[in-house]
Amino acid sequence: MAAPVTAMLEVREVAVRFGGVSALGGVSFAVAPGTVTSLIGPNGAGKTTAFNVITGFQRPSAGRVSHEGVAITGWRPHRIAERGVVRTFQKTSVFPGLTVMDNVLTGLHLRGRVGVAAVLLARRRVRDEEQRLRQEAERVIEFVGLGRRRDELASVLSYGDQRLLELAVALGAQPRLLLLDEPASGMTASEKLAVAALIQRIRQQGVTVFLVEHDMRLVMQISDCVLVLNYGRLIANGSADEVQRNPDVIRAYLGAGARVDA
Amino acid sequence: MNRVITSMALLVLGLVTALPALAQTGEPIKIGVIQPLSGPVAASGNYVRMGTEIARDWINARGGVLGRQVQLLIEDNKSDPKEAATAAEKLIVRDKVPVIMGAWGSSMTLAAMPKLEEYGVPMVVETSSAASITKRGNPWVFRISPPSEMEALGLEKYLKDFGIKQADFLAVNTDWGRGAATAFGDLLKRSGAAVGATEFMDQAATDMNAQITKIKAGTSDTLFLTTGVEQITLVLKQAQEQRLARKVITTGGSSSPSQLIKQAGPAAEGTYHILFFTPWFPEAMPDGKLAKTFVDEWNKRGHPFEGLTEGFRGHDGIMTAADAIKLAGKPDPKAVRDALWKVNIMGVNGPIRFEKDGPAGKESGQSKPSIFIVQIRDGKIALPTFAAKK
Amino acid sequence: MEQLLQHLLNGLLLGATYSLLGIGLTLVFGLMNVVNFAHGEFYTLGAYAVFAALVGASVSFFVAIPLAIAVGAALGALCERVLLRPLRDESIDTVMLVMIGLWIAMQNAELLGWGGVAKSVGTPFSTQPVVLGHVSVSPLRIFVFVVSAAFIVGAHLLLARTKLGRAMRATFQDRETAALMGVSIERIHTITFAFGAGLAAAAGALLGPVFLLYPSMGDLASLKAFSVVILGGLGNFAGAALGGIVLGVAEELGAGYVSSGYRDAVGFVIIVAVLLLRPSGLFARAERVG
Amino acid sequence: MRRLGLGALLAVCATAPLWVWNPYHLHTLIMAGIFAVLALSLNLLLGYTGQLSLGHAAFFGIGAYATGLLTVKLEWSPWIGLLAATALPALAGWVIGRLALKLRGAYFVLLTISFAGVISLVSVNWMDLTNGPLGLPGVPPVELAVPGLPALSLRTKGAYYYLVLATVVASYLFCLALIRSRIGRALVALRENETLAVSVGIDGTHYLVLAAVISAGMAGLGGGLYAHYTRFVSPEVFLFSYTVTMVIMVVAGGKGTLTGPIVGAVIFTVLPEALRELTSWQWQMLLYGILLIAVLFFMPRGIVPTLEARWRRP
Repeated sequence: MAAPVTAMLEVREVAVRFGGVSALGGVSFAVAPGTVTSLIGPNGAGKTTAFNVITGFQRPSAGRVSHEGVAITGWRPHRIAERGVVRTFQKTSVFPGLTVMDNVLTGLHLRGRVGVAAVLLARRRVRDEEQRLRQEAERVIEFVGLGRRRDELASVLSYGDQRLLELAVALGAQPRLLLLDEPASGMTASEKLAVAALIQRIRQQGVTVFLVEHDMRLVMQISDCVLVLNYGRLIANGSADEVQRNPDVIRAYLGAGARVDA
Repeated sequence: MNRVITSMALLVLGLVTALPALAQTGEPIKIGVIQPLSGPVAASGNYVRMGTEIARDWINARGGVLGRQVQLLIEDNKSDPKEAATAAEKLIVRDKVPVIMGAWGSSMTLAAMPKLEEYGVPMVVETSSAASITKRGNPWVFRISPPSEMEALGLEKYLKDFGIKQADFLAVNTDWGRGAATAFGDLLKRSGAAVGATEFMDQAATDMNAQITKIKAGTSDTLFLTTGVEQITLVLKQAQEQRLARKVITTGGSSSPSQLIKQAGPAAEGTYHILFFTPWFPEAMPDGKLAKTFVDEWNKRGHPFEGLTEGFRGHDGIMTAADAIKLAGKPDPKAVRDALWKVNIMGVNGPIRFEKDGPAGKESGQSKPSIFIVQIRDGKIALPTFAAKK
Repeated sequence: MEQLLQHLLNGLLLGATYSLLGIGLTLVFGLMNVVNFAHGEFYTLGAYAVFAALVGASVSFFVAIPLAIAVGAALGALCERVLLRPLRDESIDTVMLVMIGLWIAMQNAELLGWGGVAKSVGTPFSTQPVVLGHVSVSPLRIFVFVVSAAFIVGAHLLLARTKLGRAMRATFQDRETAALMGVSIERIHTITFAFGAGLAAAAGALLGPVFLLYPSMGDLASLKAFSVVILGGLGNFAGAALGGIVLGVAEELGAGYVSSGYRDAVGFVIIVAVLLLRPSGLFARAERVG
Repeated sequence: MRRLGLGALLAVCATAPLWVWNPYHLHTLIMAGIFAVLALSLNLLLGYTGQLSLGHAAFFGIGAYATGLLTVKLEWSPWIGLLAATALPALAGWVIGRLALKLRGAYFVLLTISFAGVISLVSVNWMDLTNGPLGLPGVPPVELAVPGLPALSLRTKGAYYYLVLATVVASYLFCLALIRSRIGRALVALRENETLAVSVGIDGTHYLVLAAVISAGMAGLGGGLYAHYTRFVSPEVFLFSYTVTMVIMVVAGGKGTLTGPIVGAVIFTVLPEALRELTSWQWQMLLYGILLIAVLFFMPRGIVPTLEARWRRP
């Protein structure tokens, strides 16, 4: 399938091999701007590896990745983040020793400009920028609904709140493409609903969302497009309905001992 | 936790109450002493300290100086120059000593010297051998030990007897070792002998096999060895293992041949040692009677015999300082400095008299010590056959 | 050629003792994540224990060595119980500083106990060198080499062949899993530290008679042990054993053919090079860094 | 209240030479100040990026030698010397930072130890440059030349105390501003969770190298101040014990805080001197070792954070 000319993200023939083991075997797909796209597949299908390649944490053995037409293959992660491609992690990943506020301020790193020279000499500029960043952080915290936890240490937050904080940190980096690695895993049903709503609101702000998720109900509810990986290969690509009816997908999940319980 | 604090407090209290016991009746005259009492060269520093204590007791037994008892304030420089400077400052400022004796190693002495100039307090330097100590224009420094050049000159008259054609050097990688290698090397070149390999070893090194193997590959007939007695022991043992056939001459005067015989055994056989004191035959010293009494006193106190070749310096240094105070008539640093120029006494080593050294107008004092050579023969210390003749 | 052979022999003899020093340190680091700055002090302890046994109890030299090892291991176990166990959950640098404190305290306790004057230990071996062709070596050093090698092989067998060794290796690989499988982590830690301290004491007991005994002798031993451990890879037993030999030979050749003043620099330069080119150590198999 | 306390503290520090009549005690304070700069510098790496440098004495020593060589051999102004004492170690810090990019934890520790070892041996053996073990005597005192006024020599202890105090205050304020800016947050983020930090656009390499450069530069400045104070530089400035002292000050004082290292520096400079007065030399170091262990046992997070927590609790 030909990718749209204005693809937010285009992955072409990407392969990753660890020693003799192939984790991704020449995968191609595209993510259209303004959509919510999900990447699903049984455990070990290569979903997280795909995320790692896109965000620069894993160098692909072959293939290319481009973001809005610019090749970003092999770039270091922080440069990819600078382009507005920001991710979260499968295992909860926050700055445990910092408060919620400082976590988000750290996420806002790219929105600041001051360097060592400014810290030494242009104290006023530093103060103004700091004020601006705090306001923005405040907004992000309210957006994810952690307003009341603002001054608490990340390490003492509940699991659900930590996952929200993770989202807030990522949103701080002003993504245009946000990659979420299992954002709802381990959450209660009501928490999952909140996350689904949050993802919708993020999309409404013009951010393209690309997520890996195991909860099929959530995936089917929010996705415009679903990609299915199995054994490092893309086996299906289409709308939620199309994918659910795809016999290959059903076989992959049944074969892997799971059910498509949409 | 509470118990820890209580015991700490008790400890502190005990020490504080013990302090006044040190203070003596009357107004004792204080002399500061800076020595390495801990760290790698602690053994030597402690021997020097023992020597200073003998001098103090003798002076006090004779009624002290200017009718007052002499009190030594002994500070540890931990074999570290920074500590030497700190100790000098403490002695001068807190204890108000009119004169200091120290600080064993050249780098320690050099580090303490700016403090002498800053506060105007003289120091008798008892061991350090770096030439620069008296060449830097510090008029508060009075040295009774020989710089390496002077030591080399002392060897000159025996050069023919040794019959050196080519010599190697193995020295500790410090100011002292490097200075000695240069000084003796220059002497040899001046007198027509060649210099082969010059090797260095780290102060803490214990395995010198590499250096010995390298020296063995050359064709020299003599090895000059400059380092502390511990490393000399190791070098001699390891040289024996490798069958290094060389005439060995140790320089610097702190080789303590008695300890070598004890610890290196047959490996020390035949080696020559340049010394500033020969406690085996005190009668051969310039003032035989004094030397004999000193050796007897040392033994009486149960100090190790091998420490004598270091310990005498402590005695001579304190005697010099005390004599200067006596000549000055008061324990005032400037008066003592001026009086040091007039000192003319007999130490264990020999006559102590200062001559001017260094840039004009800011000269330091340098005494010209006597230099002796001994040989280890048949497990005993002997005068070399050629020296005995002379 | 003759010179080269002698250098290589010197390096080999020296290197075996470096290996012995290194494996104790690398085990403690690998299993317990403790950077043991007091390692050299157990070396000193071993040396003085031999001296005390020979002079004080006038036992035979061959009895004194196992005695010294026992003393080192016992004190090591005590240190682990008193100092390290309560700090299990503290950061690695807090623990490291405690070990620095122990290092300072032990060294100065030794200074207080034995005085600063170097002591030498007599041995039943002849001081006449054994001459093999163009090279020569003292019988004592041959004895030290053989015993060191035996200790290294013994330690290897203990790790590889015994139940205790399996438990230790399991702990090294994954502490949590090992604990789940019924390994008592606390016991393994105590044994490991005692084992490391015992090996250091063994090195001290063997090398004390070769060199001299003085309170700060452990500093140099620590330095060499650290070099060996880095060279072989942190926590890598075989690496440490080989690393010791490599360091010994490299130092010897460096001092012999480059400059004796830079002798100790050889070790540092190798470390820097290894860290930059192969941070997992010279002898590690290529591993995927996850 | 906090402001008042700070003001009082500054007033006490600023007037110290007036009421500390004993120059020996003033000397102890100057050394505490120099070590405060060193501890602040080490803390920047250890406390904020979480990387432990055990080669900090190398930066300290390079700083001391930089100004020592320039002022003694080329007779340049000590001010230029102090500038070089900051710049040259900073350059060395950059090199180490670049080299150590991928090294973390114990490997970083070992790299820094080895670096310091090599530098130390070079200082002993490169006779032509450094004078080897003889050291560089005659480092000139710092002179304060205000145009139109006669040059004021900072040779006296009181004057030098103010130079050191000013450096400590400046270093503290610089660290404070740095830590509270986005740069400081980036450093902490790298310590707390490097992967996450990188994923939100923090250039790990850049900030770790930056921290190494600043830290090394500050340590070098401390070395420069030390050289002009003792007026003598020798290879002993590279001694491992200096590094150990710095680490003790930072960790015992409280790493990752700004007052901790300063408190640690004062305590662990004054403590050995106090022990010197209280006990015989044999017991000093033994007690020092035991006290260090005790502090770490009862206050593993450091003196300042522990006391702060205790202050807040009742």
